[in-house]
Amino acid sequence: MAKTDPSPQNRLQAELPFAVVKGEPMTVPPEDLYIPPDALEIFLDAFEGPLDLLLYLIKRQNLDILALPILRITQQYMEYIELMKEVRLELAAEYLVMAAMLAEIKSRLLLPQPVCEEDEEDPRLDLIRRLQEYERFKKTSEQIDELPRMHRDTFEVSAMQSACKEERPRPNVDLKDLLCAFHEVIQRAQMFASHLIQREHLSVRERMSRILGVLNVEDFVEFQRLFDVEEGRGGVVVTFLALLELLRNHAVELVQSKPFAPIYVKPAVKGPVEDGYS
Amino acid sequence: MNDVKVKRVVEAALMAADVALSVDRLMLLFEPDAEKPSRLQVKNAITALQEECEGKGVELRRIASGWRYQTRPDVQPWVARLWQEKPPRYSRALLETLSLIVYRQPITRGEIEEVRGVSVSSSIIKTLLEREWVRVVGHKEVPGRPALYGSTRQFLDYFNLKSLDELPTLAELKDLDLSHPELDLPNPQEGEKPPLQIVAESGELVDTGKTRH
Amino acid sequence: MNDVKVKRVVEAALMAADVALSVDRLMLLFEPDAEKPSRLQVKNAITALQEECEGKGVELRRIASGWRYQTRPDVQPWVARLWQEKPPRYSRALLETLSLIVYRQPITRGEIEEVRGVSVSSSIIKTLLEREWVRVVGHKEVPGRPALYGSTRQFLDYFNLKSLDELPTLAELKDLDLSHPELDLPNPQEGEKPPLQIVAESGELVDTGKTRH
Repeated sequence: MAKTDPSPQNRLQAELPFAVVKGEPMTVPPEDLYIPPDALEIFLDAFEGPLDLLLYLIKRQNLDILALPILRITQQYMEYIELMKEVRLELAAEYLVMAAMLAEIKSRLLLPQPVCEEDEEDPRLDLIRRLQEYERFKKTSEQIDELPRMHRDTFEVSAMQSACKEERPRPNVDLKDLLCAFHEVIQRAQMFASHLIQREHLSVRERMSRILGVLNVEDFVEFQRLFDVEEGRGGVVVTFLALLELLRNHAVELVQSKPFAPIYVKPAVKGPVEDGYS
Repeated sequence: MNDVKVKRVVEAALMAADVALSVDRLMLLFEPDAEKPSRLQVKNAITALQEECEGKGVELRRIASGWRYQTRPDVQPWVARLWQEKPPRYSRALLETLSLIVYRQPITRGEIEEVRGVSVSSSIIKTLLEREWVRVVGHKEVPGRPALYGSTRQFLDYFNLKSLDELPTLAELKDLDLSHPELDLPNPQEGEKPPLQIVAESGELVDTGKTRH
Repeated sequence: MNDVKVKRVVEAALMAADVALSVDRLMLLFEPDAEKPSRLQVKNAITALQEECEGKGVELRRIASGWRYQTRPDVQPWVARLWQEKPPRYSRALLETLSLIVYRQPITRGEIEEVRGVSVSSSIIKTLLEREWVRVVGHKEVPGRPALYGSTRQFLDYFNLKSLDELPTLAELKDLDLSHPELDLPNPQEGEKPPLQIVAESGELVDTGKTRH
């Protein structure tokens, strides 16, 4: 917010040496802005557009953006445009727009100034705003580039995991899914089914499994031991039905040495065994 | 290079590397430097770093190809949860096979195949046996003596059932499934929910019964 | 779970993970346990671990998405030698585009081009999107509904930042006061003096640099 008055000190500032080369103070910027055409390709890549080039030209003359000497900048700018047009026309288009703008500003500055219209904006103002705006982001992008960055300035730590028996999670099953699966497979089966309908007791089939399980371990079990009195009449009936079903399926055999002797249940005579995985 | 700096470099390198680093490899990190540390300095750094791991969640371990930081086995169960994937899902075929074993036990593989209309892969039976949800309860006395499968205690435990009676009957399943209303048998209680007691006490299911021999 | 164990688990997890872990994420590691540590315990563990890094080759840093162990910048030259390839360099065009998106988000490609004075190549936008440094946050309701770009957490993570507030402040604009004395320098070729009555309204252009939305 430096609203400076044109004071002698400020005038003086422009005369101060902007650099000291080998002990010699330099007050005049070197006139080395010309770049040979064959270097132009590299030169073009070095600039990010017309604003960047303008900034460069201004900096090279050690000028403040605010003190934009339109004529000098325009002349130099045009020299580059001429070179550019020959090499990369498509890129030059953006630069040409800028050249036109510079020329327009220049022409407006040359027009006589009507005294009354004090409000008219300086034609350079918009360009200066754009240059300043661009410069802010140019500077900021340089700062971002300098931020400590992964894989350039710092690396993430990655300790190995100690070898440890990995527990692979096993699938979870929802009971509903299981029931749905059953429902569907039965429905599918019904399409091929005969009309015979039979009622079966789930508990009988479970009991059949249980009896077979006991026989798997003991091989030879007294008939009575398979019944649990505590289950009551229902349980006894279920067990009996299960045994009958197993007999029918040739899964078990009943053995009785003589009348009224204890009855034994044993697995049916073993034939060749199928392991179930054939 | 002084010992402190050597130690800091060795530590950072071992921690950042994705592989174990040998002393030779660590020495190479200093190769272009004018003031290279000695091999002994690097080795000493490793020993010091190893001691610093005392009581920590990671340790500096020597394996065949060199040194590496790794998590200690006693914290590994927690660390492993970082990568825990969602458990996979069982196939439809497996669930159907399981449901048939549960509802139709004891049942042979051939009988399952007959209901499902397709063969049952060995891997499905194996998975169910490994999971201990089904077991071989006997063998059917028909040619080939095929194994008879039944459900297990573990199966009931997993699904939080006291007994198989708690499973709904097929008829009840039909009521639950609203997507196939046309298959419903005429039901006098249509529209009402069956009272809970009936579910528990009936424990029966209606099926086509075509699969028994 | 006692503090010592919590600290060891947190340490091992942070070291083993290849991404930053938030406190929430760390808490999840204990989720299935009967004796879960409190949030405070986990936070205290982090603070303690951070202190333990004092003087070491690695540090425990807070970045946008959580906590991360990483090597300290001063050992970088040696650690970088672990890898053959050099870190990628980004073009000025890319960095300028990135900084416009970061400081002026949400912003359209057209708006970026307006400030930069040149068109923004599609490959730059593509690279930024692929690196997940920027993302499309919406569309501007103007003809063509151009995409509006914004920065991401991954951008902050990559540049070691906790939040956008940690970014360098956008350089302030100089006051646009054209009655600057240097303009009065006699310029032999510049026939006339420009009218200098204009006093720009500084508030309009001077920006604190935090144009966040």
